[in-house]
Amino acid sequence: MSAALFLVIAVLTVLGAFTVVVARSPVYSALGLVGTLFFIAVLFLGLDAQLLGFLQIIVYAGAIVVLFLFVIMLLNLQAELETLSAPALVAAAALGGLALAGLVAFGVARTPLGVPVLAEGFGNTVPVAERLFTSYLLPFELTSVLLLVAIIGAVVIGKKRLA
Amino acid sequence: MLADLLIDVARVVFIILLAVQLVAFGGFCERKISALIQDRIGANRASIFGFAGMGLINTFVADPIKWLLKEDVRIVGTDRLLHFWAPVVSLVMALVPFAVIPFGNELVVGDRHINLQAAPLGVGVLYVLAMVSLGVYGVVLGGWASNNRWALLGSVRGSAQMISYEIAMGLALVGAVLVYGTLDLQEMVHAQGRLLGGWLPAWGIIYQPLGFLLFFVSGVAESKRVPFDLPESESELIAGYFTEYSGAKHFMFFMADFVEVVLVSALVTTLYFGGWQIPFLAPDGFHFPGGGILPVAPLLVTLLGVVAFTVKMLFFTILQIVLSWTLPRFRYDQLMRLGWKGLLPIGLANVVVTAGLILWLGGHA
Amino acid sequence: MTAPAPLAWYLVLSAVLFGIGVVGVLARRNLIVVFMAIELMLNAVNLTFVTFARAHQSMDGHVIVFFVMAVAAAEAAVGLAIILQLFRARATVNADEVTTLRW
Amino acid sequence: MVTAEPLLRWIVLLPALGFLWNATVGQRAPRTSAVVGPGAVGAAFAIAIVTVLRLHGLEGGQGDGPPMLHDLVYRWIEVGPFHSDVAFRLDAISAIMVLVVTGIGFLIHVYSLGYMHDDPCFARFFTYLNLFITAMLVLVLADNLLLLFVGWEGVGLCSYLLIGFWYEVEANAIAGKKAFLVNRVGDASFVLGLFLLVQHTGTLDVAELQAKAGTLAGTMVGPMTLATLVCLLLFGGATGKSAQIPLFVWLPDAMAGPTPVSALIHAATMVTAGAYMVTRLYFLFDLAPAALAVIAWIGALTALVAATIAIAQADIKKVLAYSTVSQLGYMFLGLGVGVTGAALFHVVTHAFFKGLLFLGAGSVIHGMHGEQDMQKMGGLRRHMPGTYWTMLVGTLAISGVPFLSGFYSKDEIIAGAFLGPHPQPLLGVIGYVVAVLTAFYMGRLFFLTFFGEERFDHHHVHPHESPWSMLGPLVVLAVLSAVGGALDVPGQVNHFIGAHHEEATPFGMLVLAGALAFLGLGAAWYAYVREPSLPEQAATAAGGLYRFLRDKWRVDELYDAIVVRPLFALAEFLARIVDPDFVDGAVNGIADVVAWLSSRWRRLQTGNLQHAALSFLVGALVLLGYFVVH
Repeated sequence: MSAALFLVIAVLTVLGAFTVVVARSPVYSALGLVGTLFFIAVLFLGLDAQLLGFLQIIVYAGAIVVLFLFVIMLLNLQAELETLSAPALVAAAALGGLALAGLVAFGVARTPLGVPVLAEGFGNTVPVAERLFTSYLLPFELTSVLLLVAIIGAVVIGKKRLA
Repeated sequence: MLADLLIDVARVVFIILLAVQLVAFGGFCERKISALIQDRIGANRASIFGFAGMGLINTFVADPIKWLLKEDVRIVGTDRLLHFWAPVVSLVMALVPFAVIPFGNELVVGDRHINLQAAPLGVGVLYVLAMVSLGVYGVVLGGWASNNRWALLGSVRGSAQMISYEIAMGLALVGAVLVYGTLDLQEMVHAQGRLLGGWLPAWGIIYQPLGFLLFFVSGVAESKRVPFDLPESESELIAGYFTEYSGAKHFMFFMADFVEVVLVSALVTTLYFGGWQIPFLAPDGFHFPGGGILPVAPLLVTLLGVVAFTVKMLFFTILQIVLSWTLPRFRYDQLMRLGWKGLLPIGLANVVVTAGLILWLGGHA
Repeated sequence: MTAPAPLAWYLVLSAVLFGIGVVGVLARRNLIVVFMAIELMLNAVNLTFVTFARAHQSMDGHVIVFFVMAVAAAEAAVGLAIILQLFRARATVNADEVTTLRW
Repeated sequence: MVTAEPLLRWIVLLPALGFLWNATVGQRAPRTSAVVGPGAVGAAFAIAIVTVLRLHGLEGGQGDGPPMLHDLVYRWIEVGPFHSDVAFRLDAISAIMVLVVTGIGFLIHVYSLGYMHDDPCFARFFTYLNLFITAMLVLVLADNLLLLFVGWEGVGLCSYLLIGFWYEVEANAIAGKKAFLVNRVGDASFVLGLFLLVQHTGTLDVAELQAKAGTLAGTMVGPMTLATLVCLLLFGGATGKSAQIPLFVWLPDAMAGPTPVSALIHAATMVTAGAYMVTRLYFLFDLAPAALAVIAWIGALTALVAATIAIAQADIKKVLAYSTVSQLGYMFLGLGVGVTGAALFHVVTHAFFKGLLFLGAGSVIHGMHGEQDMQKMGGLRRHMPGTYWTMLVGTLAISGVPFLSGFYSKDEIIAGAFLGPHPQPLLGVIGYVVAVLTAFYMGRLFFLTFFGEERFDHHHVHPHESPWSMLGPLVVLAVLSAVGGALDVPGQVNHFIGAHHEEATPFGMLVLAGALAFLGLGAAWYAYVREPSLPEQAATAAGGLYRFLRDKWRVDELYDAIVVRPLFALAEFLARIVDPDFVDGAVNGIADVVAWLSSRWRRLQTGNLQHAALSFLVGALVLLGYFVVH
């Protein structure tokens, strides 16, 4: 991905992320999140991660955020007058977030990372699947168990008013 | 350089136009077929210099003009921004998947090899799924932005329905992917060009009959038309998530649904009915099982493929229209039960059986 | 500007996204938005994984991202169910109105 | 020469599977236990025969050592240079033991079918029995001492379970606990021995130990060599499991309550574990003559003490129990004087005739509706002829009547005391004395039970012969007891150990032994059949001695005074003084401090999610800062 294109997408991504945090209406937050996720997917494509790029859209944008929207609508949440927590906390958060990002950026700046030439098919379905079903088979199977547990948990928790 | 660019543009324009024209033609068919079913004549009044074309003028000319020129009613309390963008998202997300649909074989003009597919993408199937899943946002936002409880209920229904049937659709696709061993739609079509036993075209329907049914049913559900039109069922929710829409925006929503119908037809054709393949037609002409050979010019072969693809797509579009005018609407619990307790387990079983068979037979089809 | 973007840029972007996510988690009252901010952080980390996978030419990073997605899906399902239940019980989704677990 | 033989694991696995079946399915369907329980052990016996035949078919090559079958199941523990496998070995010694354990075990299972027929906990009994056999087989077949110890402890656990099988009767539960605790003392000693071995040789593998044993003899620990110390500690374990002085007190109690069948399984199999272990490690004991002397002395004294006690007991099973202790003493005497083959030979023959006697006694008790007091029996030979004849064979065999099995094995041991590699003539004399005593108390048991007038209450007791499932094993064991002397056990064992071939027992000694057997039996016949009033008079005349013997040398009382009471006093002290004041004080003090601190710190816990998240952030920043700075 060319540097110019990257910068454009990066700006859009950050804009989306800001929307999540700043928007008064949770629906707009969710839309900001979708935007961010979509552009991160584009970045994935730029990093030769084709499979993950599309999975990102299918799983995150297509399912998870829809779930968020669904709940927002179910609860009929409207735009809020007071979106932020106590001012002290907000200040601490802003400071902390800034410090965190700054530290990481500082650390990254000192770590040289080359852009190596890649083997044919990097990031395609086949190599990811090969890793997934050999070295990571056990975690993969455990993930399915986790998802099953999560489904059951969500149904049980969400079903009726708890006693 | 310029030629390449022009070819790219031509490919994109062609497939979009193909889709849109099919939508219009589908609209015509819908009006005529519904009339046939309900024992009436159907659209036949609009005419240009006395030419009505059995109502073709109605659907191709009069309807769009009327729709686009109607007043765009603005309701107090709506979210202007989202109210506008929702139908756009719906329509765009219905149209963009066509980019990876192969509508013909490689076209050879001079020393140029032109792949008749707007965007040759290695992970085409995933791309389609991704775009279809983004289509939900149009429905969700449209209903929410309308500030109307019917609309909101419609979008809640719509989002739940679309997510539910995306899962069945994805599972059906997994079966097809297993059979072809690729995510590339053009490769899938190529794989269907063989003959089984010398006479039977190796179309996906042979390998994945159940997968085809699953995909077709969930595809129809995805397009939110009768009998799956709960998000917009007029007897319950006025018009569901586009209750508060009129004019061009309403037209976009309406069209998005119909584009989805065409999209399902295109995908079914590509995945299960050989895409642009014509039985026994090899690049150098027809090879009949009996041994007869009918040579055809290569250019003509490719063009025949495009025609075949269009005809197949049209067939499935009409099939869907007939379906929706034949079947009554589901109840909401029935809809959910069909999705989660019917299609999902069948889809899982289909994947397991397919994978097992492939493993047993030792390789892809 | 047609040269490819250095990989470090991606990392910086992910740090920024993560920072924004942190602020969202800490500063917003609405629990659903807090949740979204958490997703933001997860995605920021995913971006670093993919970047390092690119840098080290290893598929492992991709696989980890795959797992993160699965876990995030599970987490969203359960988390939203909890929020739903909270709303039923307290008619609120504000973080600072739910402080029963204190001294 | 080592040959791989994957069948070996099945000898152990089959009873283990039987155990699992009986413990689960059997609880619901006890009838299946009747098939699975004995069947599993029977099948193990069959496999044991097959493998032993294969072992027999192997030729021991020159310099390769004697033939041996080996089955490595999996590597169990690996810590640094130390490793231990789950692996089984079948050589001449373990072959004998495997056949005895599975064979006798199978007969006991069959016998139990009849004996336990009406018990409500039928399946549970077979569960324990199968587990017992499993553990015993692990012990016998183990190719390293750690695995052997697993079997060793497993056997201990099962003995606890079996002795306390009818735990509703408190005496049984107490007897079980006693057996368990007394064995713990021995086990502690055994474990210490193992620790020393690991510390100095770095291995517990029998084959590797054999190679490295020499180094132990050279190292001095205080007044003795390391080999002596290790051997004494290991032998300490053996005294527990094999009921030798000073830890023999549990075995007779184990007979007091529960079934003679479970009692028997101790007598015929478990108690031989100690003797087996010493044989297995004889290459080690050979390096420690001092330890061998101790073993010989303890064996002989145990034999003598137990025999004297047996004379004065009225309970038929207690007589047999002390007899067991006494015969085990013989075995250790044999080991101590260096005639290992003879000792193991005695293990085998003893398993035959003691099994026979116990089962016979069980049959008698069964027929007498649970009566165990010989004073209340008499004249039973008319009522239970099958039991009578088989018991007769057993009695003659254990007494050492010529040409029956006990005669050969016992005489080889006594002869070994005079002529063996480490001769102890004085102990040989004791051996002869014990032989007379043995014949006498066995004669007493036999005549009191089957001859004389019928002293039982005819209104309540109707003696009857036992069913065939009980008589069958009796007959088989009777035949084995009679002809078991023909087995060439010493030859096999000596060949394996590579020991000096023992001298043939001098003819004079044989005659003497035979005569002593008849002397003892004759005396018993005279005292209990011919002149039934004589024992009464003798008991009155030597009142103090009689009571001393009847009370089992008052060993239990002695232990009570020197071990149990001081321990109780210490516990009392700890419970009254140390625990409430010091321990509780410390615990409560810490708790108070924590509680006070918590009362301050809990202000931090606001219950607000985001405050908690903020503390995350602070932690993350600190960590990140650390990493970035470094």
